[in-house]
Amino acid sequence: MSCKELTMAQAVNVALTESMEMDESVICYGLGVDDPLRIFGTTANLSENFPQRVFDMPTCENAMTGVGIGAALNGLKPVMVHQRLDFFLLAMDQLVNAAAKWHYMFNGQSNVPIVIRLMIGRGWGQGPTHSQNLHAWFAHIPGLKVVMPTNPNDAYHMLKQAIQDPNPVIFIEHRWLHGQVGLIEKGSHSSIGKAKLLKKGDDITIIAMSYLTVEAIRASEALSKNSVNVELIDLMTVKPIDWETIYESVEKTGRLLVLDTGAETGSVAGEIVAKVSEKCFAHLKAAPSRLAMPDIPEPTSYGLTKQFYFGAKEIAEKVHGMLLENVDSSLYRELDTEGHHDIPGSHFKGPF
Amino acid sequence: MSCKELTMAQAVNVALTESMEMDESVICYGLGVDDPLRIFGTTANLSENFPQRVFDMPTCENAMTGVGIGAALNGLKPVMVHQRLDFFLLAMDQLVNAAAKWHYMFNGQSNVPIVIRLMIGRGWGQGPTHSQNLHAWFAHIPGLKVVMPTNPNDAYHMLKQAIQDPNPVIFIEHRWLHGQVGLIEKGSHSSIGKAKLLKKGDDITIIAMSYLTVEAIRASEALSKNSVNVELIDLMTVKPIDWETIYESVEKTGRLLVLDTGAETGSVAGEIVAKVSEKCFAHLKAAPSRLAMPDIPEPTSYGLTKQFYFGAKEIAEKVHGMLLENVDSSLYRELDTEGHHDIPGSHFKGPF
Amino acid sequence: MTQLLNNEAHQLKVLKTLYLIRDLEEEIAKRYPEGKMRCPTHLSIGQEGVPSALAPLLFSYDLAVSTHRAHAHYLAKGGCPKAMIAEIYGKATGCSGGRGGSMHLIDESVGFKGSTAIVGNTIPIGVGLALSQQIKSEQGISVVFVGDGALEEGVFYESANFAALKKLPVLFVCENNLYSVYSPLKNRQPEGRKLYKMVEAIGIKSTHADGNNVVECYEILQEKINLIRAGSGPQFIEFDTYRWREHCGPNYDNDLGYRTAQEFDNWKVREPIARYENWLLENTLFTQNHFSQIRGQVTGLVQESFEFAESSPFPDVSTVNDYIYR
Amino acid sequence: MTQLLNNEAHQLKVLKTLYLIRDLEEEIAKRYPEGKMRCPTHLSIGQEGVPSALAPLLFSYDLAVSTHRAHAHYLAKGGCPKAMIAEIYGKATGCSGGRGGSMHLIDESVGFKGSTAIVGNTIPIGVGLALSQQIKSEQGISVVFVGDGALEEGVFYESANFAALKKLPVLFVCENNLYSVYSPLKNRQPEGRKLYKMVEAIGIKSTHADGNNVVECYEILQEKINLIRAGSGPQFIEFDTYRWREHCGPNYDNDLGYRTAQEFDNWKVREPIARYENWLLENTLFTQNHFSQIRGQVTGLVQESFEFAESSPFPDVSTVNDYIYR
Ligand SMILES: Cc1ncc(C[n+]2csc(CCOP(=O)(O)OP(=O)(O)O)c2C)c(N)n1
Ligand SMILES: Cc1ncc(C[n+]2csc(CCOP(=O)(O)OP(=O)(O)O)c2C)c(N)n1
Ligand SMILES: [Mg+2]
Ligand SMILES: [Mg+2]
Repeated sequence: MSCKELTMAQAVNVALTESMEMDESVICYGLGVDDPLRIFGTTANLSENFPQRVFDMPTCENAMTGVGIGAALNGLKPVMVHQRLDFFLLAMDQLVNAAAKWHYMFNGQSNVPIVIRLMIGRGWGQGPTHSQNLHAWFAHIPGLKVVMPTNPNDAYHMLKQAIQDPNPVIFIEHRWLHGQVGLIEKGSHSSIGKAKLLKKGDDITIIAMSYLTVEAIRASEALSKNSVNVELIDLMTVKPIDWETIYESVEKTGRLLVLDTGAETGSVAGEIVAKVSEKCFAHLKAAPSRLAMPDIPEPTSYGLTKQFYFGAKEIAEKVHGMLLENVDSSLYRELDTEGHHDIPGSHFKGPF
Repeated sequence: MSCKELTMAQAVNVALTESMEMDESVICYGLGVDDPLRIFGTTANLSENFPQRVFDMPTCENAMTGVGIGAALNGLKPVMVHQRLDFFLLAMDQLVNAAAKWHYMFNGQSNVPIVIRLMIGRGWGQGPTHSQNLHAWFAHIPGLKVVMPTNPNDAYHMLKQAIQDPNPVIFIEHRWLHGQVGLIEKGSHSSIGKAKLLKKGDDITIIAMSYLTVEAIRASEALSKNSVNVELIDLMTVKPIDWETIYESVEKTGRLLVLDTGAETGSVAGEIVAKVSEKCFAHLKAAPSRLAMPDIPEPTSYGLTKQFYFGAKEIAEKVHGMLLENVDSSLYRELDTEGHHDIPGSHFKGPF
Repeated sequence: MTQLLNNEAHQLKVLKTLYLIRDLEEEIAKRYPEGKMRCPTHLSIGQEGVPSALAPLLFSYDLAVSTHRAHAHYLAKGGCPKAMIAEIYGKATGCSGGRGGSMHLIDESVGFKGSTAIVGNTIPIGVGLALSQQIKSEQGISVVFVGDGALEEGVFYESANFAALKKLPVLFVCENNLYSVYSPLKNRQPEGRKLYKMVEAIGIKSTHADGNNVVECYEILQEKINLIRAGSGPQFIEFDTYRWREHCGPNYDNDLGYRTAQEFDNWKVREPIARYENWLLENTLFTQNHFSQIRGQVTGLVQESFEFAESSPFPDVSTVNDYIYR
Repeated sequence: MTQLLNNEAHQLKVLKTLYLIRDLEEEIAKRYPEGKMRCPTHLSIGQEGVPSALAPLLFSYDLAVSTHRAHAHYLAKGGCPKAMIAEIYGKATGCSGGRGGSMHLIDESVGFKGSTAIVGNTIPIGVGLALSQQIKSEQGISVVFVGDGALEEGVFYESANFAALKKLPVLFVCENNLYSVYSPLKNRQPEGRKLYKMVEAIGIKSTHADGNNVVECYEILQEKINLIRAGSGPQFIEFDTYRWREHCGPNYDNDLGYRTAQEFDNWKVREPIARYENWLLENTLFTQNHFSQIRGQVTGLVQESFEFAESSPFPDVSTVNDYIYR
């Protein structure tokens, strides 16, 4: 099975299956884990293969988070899943007041190895209460780790690591990535907390996360045709952040653009811009910048979301503007995706 | 009663009383609003004067937030209070998925004029689950306003404004400020969303909030003896932020230090550093900086918190270092508070 | 003997509501694959009985909140069908201006105060509406629509406790359709537990009825609503009912195997509309002729609603910033 | 007739636990004004009955979680008194290394898995412990200590539902002391509702006992624990009891007027320790001599605990970064 092409949803499924095979302390639960759709396919076959350790739950996110914490305290490794991050807002007490602090406040005597899988997304009428990208919240809490992989291979490896990690890990999957196909490379992989240099370049550092990495790759390719050499970093872990990799890159390029799937104010992108400005000020050749979602609840209407999201084109234009000033509006027209703006473009195989 | 000296707790009480007198749609509830201690005195006499509109509640923070939202939707103006911010984590679904979005997602047809008073603090063994300063969370959510007043007069006016504000307002009171005394000036007051220039200066802009403003004032005074002229801004509202006032100051001073009572990563201070770096880059003479709480759950022990908090001395030393390089360790010794580190110093009348 | 027998206006209102919910939703189901209604949509086909029985019993000063599956509740409360369909199409003329979609409906003019998409989210909000009615001495009551799944959320328990404590004028209408998405009750709740008995023990007067028997629904709703209006505090009614189509979307999904064809068929024969028509016929209150005439009117309204939605403009992109704050 | 009559070891264990809780806490109350125990501290004086009756019935492989008012539970489960007092002093030798304080106690060596300060926070965690015991086929049970106030949190309801659904080996020990801080039950819960009856309706076998009658507590706890060990699922017991001192801190606070002197006195005469001593005397199981001897031992332990705490060092400031992650 090494070097097989899988979708990210399949990669998550393989990671879960292998983790449960290898380690009988792993349990997996959440609304719909054993239903016909199996959480976008990510929990396929689990309830058949591990009937004692995979279960559906009542609709009570707060208690079930605490149940996972308790199970973790007595030696299990729970993987809980929510089909939308938004539902998990009911469980902030358990996450923040218990899971995140347990190891610290009890002086290292016990720990909470729980993984919470959260789906984020955008578009197709998800609207204000089904499309929130609140990773910045989790990143603000001492004691949590927060992971946002971009491709099937990273998702596979990072989920396996997350499950074996002795700390609570928030594992965030963008639904526009579930259908993305890629090779799974068995063997070693960089660990949680390491960012990945995807493309070397001298002109500007772009830091992306999750689905925006896909858009940033397209933007970088288009930019290179206009002789702009982007250094592209996939953040992968938003807590703790891999500052070394970021500083090193910005010290070389002197320019920074950070992309974020969440609302701009108080975003992880803001944290990166702040920290880089504090630590690499002398190396900055120009003002650092970010592209994030506007500070607006996501509206449902196809009409209202038309210019709501940004993608490769906006990224390329932004970078072009940061380096070369005037951007001809036709320059990056090729990056416009065909068809509907509220689903992943044709370059990209994704479900809604 | 104009120009009377009051503690901040009294000022809050007067604001509540006047609001309830003036506007019979105002209601006030929360655990302990009518108990013998009256929320550090802030709800004194309310249940006697307005028995129908002031009530205790069961211990169920999530539902009671929703109850307030519903009451607000039908014309009341609820003021809910929690003796610790930490308890309010149980109600994030109601706050974020309902209150913050209601006006937007229903196209402006209805709105949620609710005020949530949250106590924050530090020290005296409050420990990991009774001392969290999570204003950065609220500031990240579109649709919320977040207010953190520093002195009795501002608390008085801003609470009255918050109650009349048609939007959900998070009103954050630092317990080390409740005992602070000051004059209440009736009449007009700057509105929510405006920062306040407390002290003019040319060398550096310090932006502080809540209790840290008190420390920053002391630091600024000490710094001026060493010919460092601080321009000090009390942020007062952390969402929406008064960017104009900040930009104007930084464009003049070219230097920035932001203070935050919350954990550094993902802090409001980070947002300010980021935005200033983006927008005022050309004016910055040196790297912007912030002083915030470490990314650590607050430990309970008197021993462990000894160097945990920063105050006037650390602020002064930081600023001195940013401007004049070497700091002689004796220079700001006067700013060391006498007595215990885990209670407000002797310069300052505050309860725990 | 039911009061409905003597109330022709109510008989008609119930019938019209049944037809309207059914036909409007069937039309949604038919057109949904066209890809113009681009938002998650939960249909109430098969569950028309309870909201229709309720329709004539509420005044516009009564308030209501609902869930992700709100179409029927919105319509029963008197919400505008055109504005609802336009909302599902994401149009500027939608009841939420396109911002909310199918799961976020509102019609302030008739007291439908909003539906939201987080399970349990509107439960305390409805209780808060009732609190405001009590504090302001208003005459109305508040209705909270909930599903059997939503009852598992702690916020229901907290809200019920508060409503009972304060004796608030609130009616909980629980449509127990046996499923939460694909999860049967046995995956989620202790065996043999009766929801309404549990709620009774929390402190709210509770009862139970066949949600597909419209006349029984009407009777029990009327009795309980009268009690609430008389000031005797909150009431909870659990109605057994069944959703015919998939949890979210326009299709049938019995092929997925999470429920049996037999279960489905048993419920389908107990379908609320035909049963109610039969009752009207048996009691010689209406004739087949009446039925076709009324249904014809409803068909017209349905067509009009879709035409309205299709021909309405999308909201202007530039308005996306509006209404973050008031 | 109670089993306790024939179990001398258990009689002794109960008595020692009663003395230990009472005397250790009285010493805390005495010394608290010195200002060296710098953290919010909730005493159980007056409420020693239930935890003491439970003490001999649990094994160290049984697990337990508790609340802000956890001293008695920690001690009854076998937690180290020295480490507890050192914790309240914020010392490095404290059971949580000074990081947690009075409200965050732990003793992993005896299965006391932790107490936390957010009301209701540990309830689902205790249920999760029981889930892990079931999944791992471990022999122990889990005990969840809760107050009457904590029962108002939705998370209790959710946790109870799940425990009942999965038939988990969990015992809910509810100490109903009539107050949540200064709020009497009537401010918070519908009149006339019995907590244990409500919990029964949620789906958990429930019962009720006089928490100040140690022998009755023992009897009922033993019976229910045996049932849980035999695999019959969760149990809930509501115990009536009363806190003598203020909610948080060392003082008496009846002067504040939130409860009457008469109520207080009525409870004080029903005090658990003297009543238990009387029972032992009446049944000629122990003599006054025994009592003084045992109490003497306890007094020694109490003094030792405070000496240990006072003489222990604070944790090193440089360790403040430790244990954020493992
Ligand atoms: C807090 C939360 N958890 C999960 C979901 C996903 N979800 C949407 S509808 C639904 C089913 C709810 O069941 P029920 O209350 O019985 O309503 P029904 O769909 O049967 O009408 C679920 C679990 C959600 N929207 N919100
Ligand atoms: C979520 C939350 N809300 C409020 C508080 C404040 N608080 C601390 S203890 C307590 C009383 C709880 O009452 P009960 O459960 O009966 O326990 P008791 O103090 O009587 O032992 C309250 C309300 C808290 N710690 N957490
Ligand atoms: Mg259902
Ligand atoms: Mg109590």
